[in-house]
Amino acid sequence: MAVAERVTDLNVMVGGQGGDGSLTLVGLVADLLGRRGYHLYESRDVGSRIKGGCAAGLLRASTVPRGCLGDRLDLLVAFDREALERGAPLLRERAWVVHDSSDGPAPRDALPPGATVVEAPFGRLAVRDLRRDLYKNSLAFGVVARVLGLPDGDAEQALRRSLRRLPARLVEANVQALRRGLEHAGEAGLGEGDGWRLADGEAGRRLLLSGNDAVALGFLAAGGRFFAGYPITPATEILDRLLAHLPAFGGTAVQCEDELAAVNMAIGAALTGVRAMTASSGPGIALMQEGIGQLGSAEIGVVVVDCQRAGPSTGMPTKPEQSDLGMLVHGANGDFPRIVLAPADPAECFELTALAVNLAERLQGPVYVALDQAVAQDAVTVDGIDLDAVTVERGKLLGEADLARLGEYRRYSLNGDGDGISPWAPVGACGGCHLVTGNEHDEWGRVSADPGNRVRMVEKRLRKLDALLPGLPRALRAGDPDAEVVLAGFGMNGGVLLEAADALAAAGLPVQVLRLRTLWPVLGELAEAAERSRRVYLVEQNATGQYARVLAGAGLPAAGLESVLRFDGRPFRPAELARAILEREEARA
Amino acid sequence: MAVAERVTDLNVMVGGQGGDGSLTLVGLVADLLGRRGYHLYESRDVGSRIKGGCAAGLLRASTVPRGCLGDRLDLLVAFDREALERGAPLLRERAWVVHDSSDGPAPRDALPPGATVVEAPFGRLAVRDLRRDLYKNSLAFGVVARVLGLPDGDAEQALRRSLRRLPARLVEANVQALRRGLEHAGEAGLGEGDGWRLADGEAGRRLLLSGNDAVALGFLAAGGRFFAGYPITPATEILDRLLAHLPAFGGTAVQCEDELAAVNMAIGAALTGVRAMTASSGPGIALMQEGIGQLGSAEIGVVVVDCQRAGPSTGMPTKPEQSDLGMLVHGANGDFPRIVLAPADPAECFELTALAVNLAERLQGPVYVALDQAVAQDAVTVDGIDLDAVTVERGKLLGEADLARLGEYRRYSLNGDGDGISPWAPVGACGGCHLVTGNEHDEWGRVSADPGNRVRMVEKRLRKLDALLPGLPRALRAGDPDAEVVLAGFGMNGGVLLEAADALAAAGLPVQVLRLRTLWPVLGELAEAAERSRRVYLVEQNATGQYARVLAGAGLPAAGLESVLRFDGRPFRPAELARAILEREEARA
Amino acid sequence: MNVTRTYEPAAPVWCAGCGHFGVLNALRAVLRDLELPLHEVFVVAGIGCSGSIQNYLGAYGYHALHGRLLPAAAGAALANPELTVIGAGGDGDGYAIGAGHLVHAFRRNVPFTYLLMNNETYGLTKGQRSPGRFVDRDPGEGWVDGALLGLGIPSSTFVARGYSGWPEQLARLLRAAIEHARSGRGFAFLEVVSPCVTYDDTYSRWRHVLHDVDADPGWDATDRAAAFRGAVRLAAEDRLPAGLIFRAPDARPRERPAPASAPLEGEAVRRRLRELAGRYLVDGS
Amino acid sequence: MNVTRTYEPAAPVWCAGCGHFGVLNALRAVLRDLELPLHEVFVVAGIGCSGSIQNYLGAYGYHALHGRLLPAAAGAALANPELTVIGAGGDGDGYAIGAGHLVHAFRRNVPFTYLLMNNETYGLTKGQRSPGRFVDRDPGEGWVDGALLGLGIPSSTFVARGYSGWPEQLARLLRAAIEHARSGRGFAFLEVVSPCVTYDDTYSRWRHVLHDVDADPGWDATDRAAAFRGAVRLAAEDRLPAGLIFRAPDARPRERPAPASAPLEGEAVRRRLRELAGRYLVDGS
Ligand SMILES: Cc1ncc(C[n+]2csc(CCOP(=O)(O)OP(=O)(O)O)c2C)c(N)n1
Ligand SMILES: Cc1ncc(C[n+]2csc(CCOP(=O)(O)OP(=O)(O)O)c2C)c(N)n1
Ligand code: SF4
Ligand code: SF4
Ligand SMILES: [Mg+2]
Ligand SMILES: [Mg+2]
Repeated sequence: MAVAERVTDLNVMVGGQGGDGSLTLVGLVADLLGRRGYHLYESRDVGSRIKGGCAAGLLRASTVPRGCLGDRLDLLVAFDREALERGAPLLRERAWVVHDSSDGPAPRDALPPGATVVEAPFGRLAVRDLRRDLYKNSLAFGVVARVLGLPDGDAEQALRRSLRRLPARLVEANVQALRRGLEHAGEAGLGEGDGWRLADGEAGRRLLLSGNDAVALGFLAAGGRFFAGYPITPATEILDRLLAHLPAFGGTAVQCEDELAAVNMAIGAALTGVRAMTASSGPGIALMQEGIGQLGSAEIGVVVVDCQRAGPSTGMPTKPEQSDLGMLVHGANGDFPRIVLAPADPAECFELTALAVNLAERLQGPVYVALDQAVAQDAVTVDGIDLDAVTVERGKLLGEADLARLGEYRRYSLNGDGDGISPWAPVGACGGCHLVTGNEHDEWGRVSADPGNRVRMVEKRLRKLDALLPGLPRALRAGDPDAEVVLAGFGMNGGVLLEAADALAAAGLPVQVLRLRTLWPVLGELAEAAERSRRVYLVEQNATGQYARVLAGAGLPAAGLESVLRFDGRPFRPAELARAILEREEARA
Repeated sequence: MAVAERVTDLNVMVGGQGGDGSLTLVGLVADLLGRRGYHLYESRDVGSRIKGGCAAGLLRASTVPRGCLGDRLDLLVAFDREALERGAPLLRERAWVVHDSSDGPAPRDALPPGATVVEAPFGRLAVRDLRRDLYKNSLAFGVVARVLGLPDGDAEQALRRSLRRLPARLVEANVQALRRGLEHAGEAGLGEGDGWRLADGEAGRRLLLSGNDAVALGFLAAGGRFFAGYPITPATEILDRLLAHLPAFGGTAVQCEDELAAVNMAIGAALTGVRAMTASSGPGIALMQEGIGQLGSAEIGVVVVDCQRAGPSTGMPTKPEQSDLGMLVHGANGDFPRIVLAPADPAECFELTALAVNLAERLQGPVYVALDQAVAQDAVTVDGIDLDAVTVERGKLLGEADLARLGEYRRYSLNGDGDGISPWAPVGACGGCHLVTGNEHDEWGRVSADPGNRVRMVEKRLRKLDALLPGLPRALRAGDPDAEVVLAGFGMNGGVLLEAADALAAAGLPVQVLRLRTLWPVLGELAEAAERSRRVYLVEQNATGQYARVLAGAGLPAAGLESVLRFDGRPFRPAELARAILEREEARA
Repeated sequence: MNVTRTYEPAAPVWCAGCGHFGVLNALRAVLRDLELPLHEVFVVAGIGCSGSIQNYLGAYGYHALHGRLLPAAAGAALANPELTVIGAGGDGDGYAIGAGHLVHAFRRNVPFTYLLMNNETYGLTKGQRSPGRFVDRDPGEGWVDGALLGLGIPSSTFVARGYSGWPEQLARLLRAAIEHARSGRGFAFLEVVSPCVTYDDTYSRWRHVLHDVDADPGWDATDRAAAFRGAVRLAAEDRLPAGLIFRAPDARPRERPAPASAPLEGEAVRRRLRELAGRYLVDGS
Repeated sequence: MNVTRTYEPAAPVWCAGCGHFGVLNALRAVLRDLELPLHEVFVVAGIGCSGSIQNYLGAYGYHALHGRLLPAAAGAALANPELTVIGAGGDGDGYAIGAGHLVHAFRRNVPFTYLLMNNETYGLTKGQRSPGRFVDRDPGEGWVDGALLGLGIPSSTFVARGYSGWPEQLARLLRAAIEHARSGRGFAFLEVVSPCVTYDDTYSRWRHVLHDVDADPGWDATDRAAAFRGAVRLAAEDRLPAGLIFRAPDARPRERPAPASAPLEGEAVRRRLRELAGRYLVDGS
């Protein structure tokens, strides 16, 4: 066999048909490497169906944190021909390929000449010897453990951990399968301790969680106590988590009949002073537009999470995109203020969701947290979550004691601090009775179409954003601060930008990286960057450069800004992005 | 009494409490003047309630067509103090005021010194002598007819015409009230033939209709045969008219359970090859966003009329605004092509709706016709409607014979004429069986998430607009073509721009007028105008300059473009707009 | 009790004689009788002529989106079970655009009261027919009967119909509805026939259409199927039941969490958060 | 008959054993038996695992938005009454997000067939409970029974329930439903119990839950109230009726306009347009 190679950054793909367990196998590898201190980035490439269709699990494990998948695969486990074909172009020269040969051996010409291929009819063996197709994962895991160069015992422990909730009979059958797999590896010349030599990881107590997991945690940490949602890919996990966890915090989560009910239930709860949130994806957010306008008009603070997927309409439910931005920034009838935040990883999902809960009550209006399918569903290790950094800020909420001190209370008072933000009493507070309406209204909340009042109320509402500007999350910067080229983006492209910047620097093009975290209001960071640099590349996952349009609409001069767009449902790999930038720069040189 | 004055441009306001008949009285005056060949512009200033609240009818009657209300009132009929207060500031020096003195005489100091006031306790007289408050309108009409200088017989005829569907008893009671009114006028010194000397109007067989009436007609004329809607101010009349008239054309109109049903029923009908439309206002259009994305994704042609009202949310239902533009242009998730047309008067509502029906089938996607409350509900005389100008263009519709000639049929064929527009077969056509879906799909309409196919399909859809560009309605130009200042706008501001331009020219500031009719895609007319002029004032009825933002987003350089915004729920009067422009120009001088 | 000055309840904007006055009077009377502090009462209204009733009471009022008063009211009732939440809206609001939420309000049985003010028309948009029209209905259009619909949802617990022309019964039903909800038994649905004198003046007809089931000893309001049969039989004679149509005998008060009084921060919250975060530990169990 | 090559019906993407196969088989069989030309059949599907059934037939198929198949199908049926329109979707689609449209489909009684494939769960989004869950339902959540709901809408005309495990009855019911709709009598609702073997495998239970009313001589499917009572009684024993639950004896075929064959232009159209425009003439009548 090949001489043990030392690895520090591993990219693994396990592919097969949906429902046949590829994702489980990836989970086992993640568990093993996570415990060795590796930083993990786990992703899925699946279709919108439950069984069948090509489905792949992707894992990157590295000794330094990486916020995205890498460029090349080190190990491909292919349970069928389609998986092999999908993975092959990504293989690095000296990759390993573990192939299920039940339907014949892998055609070598599609694979890099330096690749090592281990063939085994996993599917056939599983059905023949173990009477169930699913055992092929445990079989294959045996081979994979040997490729990774891990002790057999570790592999068995990992398998037992992952199956701990199953009946003992099933666990033993799987362990038996694993052992068969190890044997098979041995027969193929891959003994225990052969395979790679894994570098040591970084010690640390890390969490492995998805953006959706983190959104749910952030909401709970910020005192969110009411959630209303409706299942939709890729936002469903937020509903699932909060249905499971809110009761322990004295809160309530409701699986509603639809998204209209969801946003309007959240409104009802928010009016009583309970911090409320809803979550969905493009189609559901489109349905919520009227309700979101109501948040703006009636001045009700609710957090709305949009886990964007490829559109338009039902689009490609399991694929990432950043193409709801026009709707988030400009959607719904009439003029009203709103905030759009864009986290790039689970740590930020936690942080920005918690912040959004505060901002919603401070703004008394809609605050979007805009994820994309990759940020929402990819699982990433984070170095713990900082509960201490979360504060509960309730803006101008009035308690009963505050109300008692007031001579009179007007819900939509104009003569506040000049910031347009009126103190608010939650429904139920003694002394705070008032009327809330999405019609134009006077200070008491009474419906009014008086032109003078109208102008004052519109201006009051729009002014509210100004007061919140200082607290909005600023862009993060990296790369070479003096570089003439800026690489900007947000969300799923966050990690890619950083790694592409390294690649570009290595290729002789130093770049500055600007990762935006507040998409609306426009904070001017890009305008500033554009002014100070030769060119800004704005990377977006959509077809029309929606965010570039938002920026131009907000007055960013188009000169010097160039869109780098992708909309095929796949994330950029760092090298791809770097290549695209280099090509453009060369074309201009 | 004052010496008979010759009038060619009359502005009348009749105000009282909602439901007390002010609008009827305006209708009588309109009828009389319309028959004398006057061009009419009728508007309402009412609240969103059925009875009570200040409600006024406004009429402009002029010997040349005017697309808006004038600057000053010539005649104010006030049934209560509030109406007097609202109308007084608009009165011209030598105006007439007919005042219901049931609650005391009009305070003269609020009125121009040159005004002539006729007082009569109409309300009290109506209740005392005629036992019904509503008769006060017929009473007042007697006085008004004398002010207009019209023969008493004409007034009586007009009254009888307007009441022709009522029982004879009621008609006679009203005629009696009119006669009492005439008597009263005589007692106040205003004899038959006194009052104004009306100039001759322009002969012509004109129609008096609202934008909504015209939308319904345009839809019918273009072969629209299915309409689905849900009542909402100010779009309801479109539903009402089509419920009444579609059956005679073999078509069907449905009053749906909600706007979601409306847009989706229209989709179902459109798929069968029936030309379909829906209509609503901001809140309903917000609800339809998901459906509109479906039109984009699945490539289904439906016309969507948005009669915009003041937002956000429920806002001010009876007040005009142009503040849904961000939603129309950027709303719904994902990227897809759409068209937004903006007619400015009933003639154009007819023409552009008919065009929209064609465009929807040619685009195979959503085509918005964006009215505003004023365009939708103000009734204006038009010089007939050109049925001959309406053609039925069905784009790439395939008949069964066409299908028979094809070897195979793929609904979303990519290898068409390169314009991205695939020939389409209506459901039911023999030989055209296919699948339609809002998920991403291949040429056959089968759901697909293949990255290569995805890119081709997105690009195909976006490309479709290019082919339609030549047929989109261009901006209309007026004023001084060489002027350095451009006054631009659309919709309800159409007529105002023209008249303000005259006023500006008279004040020494010649301007060019550019009235946009296609709002999306951006045709570049404004960019061109901006390039060739010193300054472009873009007049919009919203608070944030939504269309200016759309333009900037589409690359229009912000320099040289200045927004003139109004959002108090009232239309600009021409002189107000002229004044605003002059002030700005002076501030810069 | 705070004495802060709050908004002045407005004078109703309704046409003289509008049926909605009857609903308002009943609501005022019952709130007075129950001696509820106004700040604990939350009236969630729809959009329509009916949807201004919240302005006339002095309590907390929310003017929901058209058709969305039910989820808004449910959200408030779930968030703060201490509140007396009363939804009130029109038939367009509840039977047309809000029909889906009505189904689920019956199903979910969250305890609050819903007053559906049925004038058989869209008052505020000037008199279009509504799906709640019974008198002079167009057979080709069919109709929605909220009481039958409610009976058809197996988990419904309170279904009644009143008439704004019968104030005494109306107040009694409303009180029973509010008490049903306040006791935590569930969703109390009370349709009130409340004619629109301007667009569909049916006042003269209802006396003959409505059958007072409270006065009918043969009506068993504890039997869902019997109530349904009774209503179907009446409908065959162009009549409708008025009164307490059905109250589930097995409806029990149910404990619910009270998010409005849940702590937002503090040590206990911390502990739970840490425990939760711990489940994601890479080397955790 | 055109011989243009059109799309190849796909192989189902469902898990082996999925109840939806039973629905597909029944649909295929009935369409074959009725000898309907495929281009006159329009299958309007929802979003969900169920919502791929249109891909397997070779007819015209539309994948509607989630919850909106009913209005889309109604629009098509109203626009072209010659078509055989068959709606087919899941319980999430029909009982949750689409519940409002279901109420109005029953009410409006537009003639088309609706196959609600009830697997009591959200299959495609991975197994959340649906409001259509009967077996193992959470009493605190209540449930929606489409048949009871349909009976509760006075103008409904056809209410049935089949089971994908009883193919013979299912095909019979489906055929009756399609014929009810095709004859112009109205909206034919057929719920099919169609278990999800992956997320909520209830197959073993249904035999005991379902009561075959077609085989029950005591079941009068022409009597709305009796059918309701029968269903309520069964529910009390944790059972549900299967078979033809109710068919309105007085449902008559109704003439409807056919917009799809209305002329778009021509002299007659002109004349009508001119007449209509004439009504707006300033000096007209
Ligand atoms: C989404 C939306 N669609 C339509 C409307 C317009 N609208 C206002 S009130 C109303 C219906 C009023 O009828 P109903 O609910 O019966 O109340 P009523 O006025 O009869 O008391 C409608 C359709 C709206 N405000 N919002
Ligand atoms: C507006 C909207 N909300 C949510 C979704 C996500 N979604 C897709 S399928 C589905 C439900 C599937 O359940 P069901 O209708 O019962 O069909 P099944 O998969 O069980 O056959 C949901 C909620 C969506 N596509 N659109
Ligand atoms: S229009 Fe009808 S419902 Fe509205 S206030 Fe008047 S009478 Fe009442
Ligand atoms: S998940 Fe359930 S409903 Fe979906 S295909 Fe599989 S068995 Fe059928
Ligand atoms: Mg009503
Ligand atoms: Mg289901």
